[in-house]
Amino acid sequence: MSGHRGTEVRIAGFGGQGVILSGMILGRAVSIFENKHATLMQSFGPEARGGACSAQVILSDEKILYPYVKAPDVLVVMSQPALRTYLPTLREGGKLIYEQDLVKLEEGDELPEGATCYGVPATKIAEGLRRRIVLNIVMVGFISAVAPMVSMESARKAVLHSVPRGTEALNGRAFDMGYRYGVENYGGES
Amino acid sequence: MYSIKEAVLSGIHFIDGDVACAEGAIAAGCRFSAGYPITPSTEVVERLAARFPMVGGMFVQMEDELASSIAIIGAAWGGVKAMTVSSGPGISLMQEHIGLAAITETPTVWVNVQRCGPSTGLPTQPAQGDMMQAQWGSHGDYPSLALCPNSPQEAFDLTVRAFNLAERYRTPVMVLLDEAVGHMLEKVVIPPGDEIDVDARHFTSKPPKEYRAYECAPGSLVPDMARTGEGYYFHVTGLTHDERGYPIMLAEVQRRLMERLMAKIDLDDVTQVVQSQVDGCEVLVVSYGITSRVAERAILEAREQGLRVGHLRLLTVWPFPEKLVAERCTQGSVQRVVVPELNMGQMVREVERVVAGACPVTLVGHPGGAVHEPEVILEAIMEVRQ
Amino acid sequence: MKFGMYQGFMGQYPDRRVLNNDVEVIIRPLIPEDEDKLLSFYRSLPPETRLRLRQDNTNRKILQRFLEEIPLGRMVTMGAFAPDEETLVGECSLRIMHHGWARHVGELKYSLEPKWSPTGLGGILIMELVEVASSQGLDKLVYQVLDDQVRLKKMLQEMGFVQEAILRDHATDLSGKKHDVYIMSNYMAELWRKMEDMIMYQEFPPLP
Amino acid sequence: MRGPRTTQSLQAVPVNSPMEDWLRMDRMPHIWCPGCGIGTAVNCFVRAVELSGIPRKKLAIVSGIGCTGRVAGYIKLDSFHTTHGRAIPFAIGLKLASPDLHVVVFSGDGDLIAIGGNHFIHAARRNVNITVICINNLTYGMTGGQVAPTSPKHSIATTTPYGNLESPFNLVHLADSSGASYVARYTTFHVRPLVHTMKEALTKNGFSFVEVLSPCPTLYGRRNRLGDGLDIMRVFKEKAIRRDGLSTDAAFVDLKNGPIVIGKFKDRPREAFLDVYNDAMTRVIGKDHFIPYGPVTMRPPEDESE
Repeated sequence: MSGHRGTEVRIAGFGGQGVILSGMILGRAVSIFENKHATLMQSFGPEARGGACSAQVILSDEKILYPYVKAPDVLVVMSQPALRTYLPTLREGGKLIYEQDLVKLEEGDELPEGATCYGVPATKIAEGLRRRIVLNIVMVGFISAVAPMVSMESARKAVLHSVPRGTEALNGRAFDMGYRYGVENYGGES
Repeated sequence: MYSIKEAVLSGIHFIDGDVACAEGAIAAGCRFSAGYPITPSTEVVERLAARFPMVGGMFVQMEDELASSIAIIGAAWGGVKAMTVSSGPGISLMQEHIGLAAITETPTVWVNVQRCGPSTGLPTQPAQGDMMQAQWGSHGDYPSLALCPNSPQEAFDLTVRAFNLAERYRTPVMVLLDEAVGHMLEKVVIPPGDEIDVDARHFTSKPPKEYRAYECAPGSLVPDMARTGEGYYFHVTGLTHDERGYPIMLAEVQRRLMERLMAKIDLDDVTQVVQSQVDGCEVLVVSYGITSRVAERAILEAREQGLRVGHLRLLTVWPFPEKLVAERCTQGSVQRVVVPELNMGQMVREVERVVAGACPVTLVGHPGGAVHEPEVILEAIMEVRQ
Repeated sequence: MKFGMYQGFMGQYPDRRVLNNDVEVIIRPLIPEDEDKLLSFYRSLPPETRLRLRQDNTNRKILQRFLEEIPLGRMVTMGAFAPDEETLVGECSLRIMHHGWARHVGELKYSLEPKWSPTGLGGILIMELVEVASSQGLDKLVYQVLDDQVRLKKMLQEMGFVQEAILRDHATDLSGKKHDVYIMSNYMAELWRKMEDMIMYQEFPPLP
Repeated sequence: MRGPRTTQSLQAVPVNSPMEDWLRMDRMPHIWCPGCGIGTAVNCFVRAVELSGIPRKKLAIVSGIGCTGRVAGYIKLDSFHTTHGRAIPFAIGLKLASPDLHVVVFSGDGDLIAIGGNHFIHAARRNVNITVICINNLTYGMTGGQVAPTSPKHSIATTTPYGNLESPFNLVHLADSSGASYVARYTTFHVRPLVHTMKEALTKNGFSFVEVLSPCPTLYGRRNRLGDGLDIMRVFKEKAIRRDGLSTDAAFVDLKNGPIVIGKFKDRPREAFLDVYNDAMTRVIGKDHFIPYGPVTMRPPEDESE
């Protein structure tokens, strides 16, 4: 059942890292600023307790029928347990994006065939801006550079649209720095 | 004076079904809600609590669902459009007052964001286990109206429609979301306020001396309401009552009342079914709510494999659109009807009843807690080839 | 850069920004050596803009005293230069008390050549200093707006400032006319708490 | 229903306009037994309404289920006969949707305090702007004399044939400690102070509560050797002591040995629900965004079509 699937993205990490907000920003970028389709399902219940948190985002040109992520095309992890849980689900040829100070790829972490991985020191970049809370926004900027699913402009607009009034400038900066890190280290893909 | 149109959150949004439902209520003119928090419906009342003070409305968190469900009936008689929201056990507690709203003919909207049951069940997971409860939950006979959205956009649209039907027929109307639709974020386009059709309440134009609370105009089965506080001195009771609204303990009065209540809803007006490639299909899928999206994926796949598959997606689930379903299911080409639902077989009974043996009906049931794998529905569709 | 207060963020500058009219400007913090550039900037301002200055910076003596605040660590001034990197077209300054009961508070003000005001440059400069202020650990920023600066007030509100007080007839402009002064405040810690709340709420929904 | 039907007790207190004006005469005779105190309480209520100066059409009455629950059906006002125990939350919805309306809940002790007890304490806690009149006859009358949460200890009921083992609620203490603005108790013997008290309660701003001790000779009096209606009225007369302002935890009711403490126990200014709401929202949300809550703003959706 390969058709009608769209791009599946799973973003996972600890609660409080802004995982869901990142997913909402991607969803907004696609559905509001590019007028295409996106769904976001968040994991509720016991699995959302104990610190684990995960967002399932599907982006598509057509209406999305099945809103759950089974084999992500893009897997974004911000914690070691998240890597352990979701790496086996990454699709062949998919992209693994990880926060390189929080997540270590170890021996035995087998990537599916054709998969590529992208590390970013998002926490350090956020700390450079003196607001650790913008970690997830740095990640969104980085994702936009290395796994572009929407235009950089739409993603940036969605960031500014999603954060509290008065924090736009610093969040915009956080996005830019994540994006720039992606372009400078991985050449970008746009 | 404050205008209803300014309250509408027009624009393009990326919000979940619960929030969309709350915005639909506001757009439809709802200005009072009472509720008691319960997962997965809580976001609806949280949204209303934040938004109502900005549009001249009020949300009150009552002490329980019993209080919430009757406070909205009181508010409706106070002249305001009102709704309550709950899930699972909370909806079970509200059943008595759905009956009260039905017999007193009080326009009210009841949002049920379904979760897994019975009892506490799986609070944070989807199910469609309250379908029969939506029809038969309160004791006695009464006309049931229930709408079933499959996306946040439809959660908005159908909530507006629920309020309109409630006013048109003076009856409780239920909006049956489920956890998946309630917690799914998706694009919702809210049109400008003046492009949304909103039914106003039908108040009587008669002077108090000529007004009888439950007397209908010729040709109508829905009586006009009187405004409280304007000298009509009307009486409203949950007891069987006559045209004056007075309790009368006679079988004859009960018969008159019930015949009118059961007949007052115009089936053609309330029925909404989305039909896709139904003419001449070999297999017909009948579905509703979140399951209809998953089923659609299976249907597309089956069509790619060369099967002619039709889809009836029920937006109105109660009253069951029996005429239309019967007509489509019994057209000669249909060899099998497939009914996927997130329960162990509820609406399939209605389908079986109206198909009446004309062709086999296959239930693709699911105990809830997740949605179907599309493959399972595909398999049931493809069985016709074997 | 030798000034302690500048150290944390100088690395980011000079920075280029594209304005609403597609013109690029260069922004960087100003230092006492920029005195001549500042002086000609203030002197180039039209009289109606100059009327609004809290002090007469077209006077070199006054300007020098103003600039002395920078090495003392009591002020950060952000300047915007035209693409020639020489002509100053706007500046915005952040004053910090460091001592006393308002040591967690900073005060902002900016001046701009009028022809640049529709370009969004004012907002860029203010936001730049809001960031500096947050990196310096300030909790609150204030901005004193005159009653007829309607657009400025609106812009500040969009950046998270709220009106906190009105001081009646509190300002006399250089022409002698009295103005009400609005104290606009930005509780920066609050703003970020909002973002934290937003994230926590999304990721730790209430238990069923 | 039980016993010969009569409107006799409805004439106990003279009313300015004829009682027929206030009753739905097409619904007479009523269902209450001879010697029952509910009719007297209704009569007092009508008199209190006349004295209160509240325009009649701006007064709505809500009842639950039970003997007293039928009151709404007999009084010619906008009247609502709701489900068992839920008169108070219905009244809250009605009041909040139509704040210019005076809303009175008139119901019995079983309805308001047993099945509806939770709503009672929460309404008092919120100090929501309604008046609650509780006819307390110490038993379930409509269903045939079962034990109530107000039945005295050791009293005999059909479901406690060996005597009630539980202690009853002291209703005025319950209302007081939950936060009601106004709390009083009288009996159906004390018609004049009862009229005055009901009148006062109707015009109070927050949650006002009047308990009316009332005889149920048919199902409570005879079974508990208190005699018929007249005998119970004699008990009310002889054992009652008036103690205005007494702390409600000392306001006992003991029909056998006395005393039956009556009076106005609480009359305190306390911000009522609706008054707090507009003030607080104006402050928190701000004048620019908050739309004051009230009858004018609540109606536009309907008014638009006119």
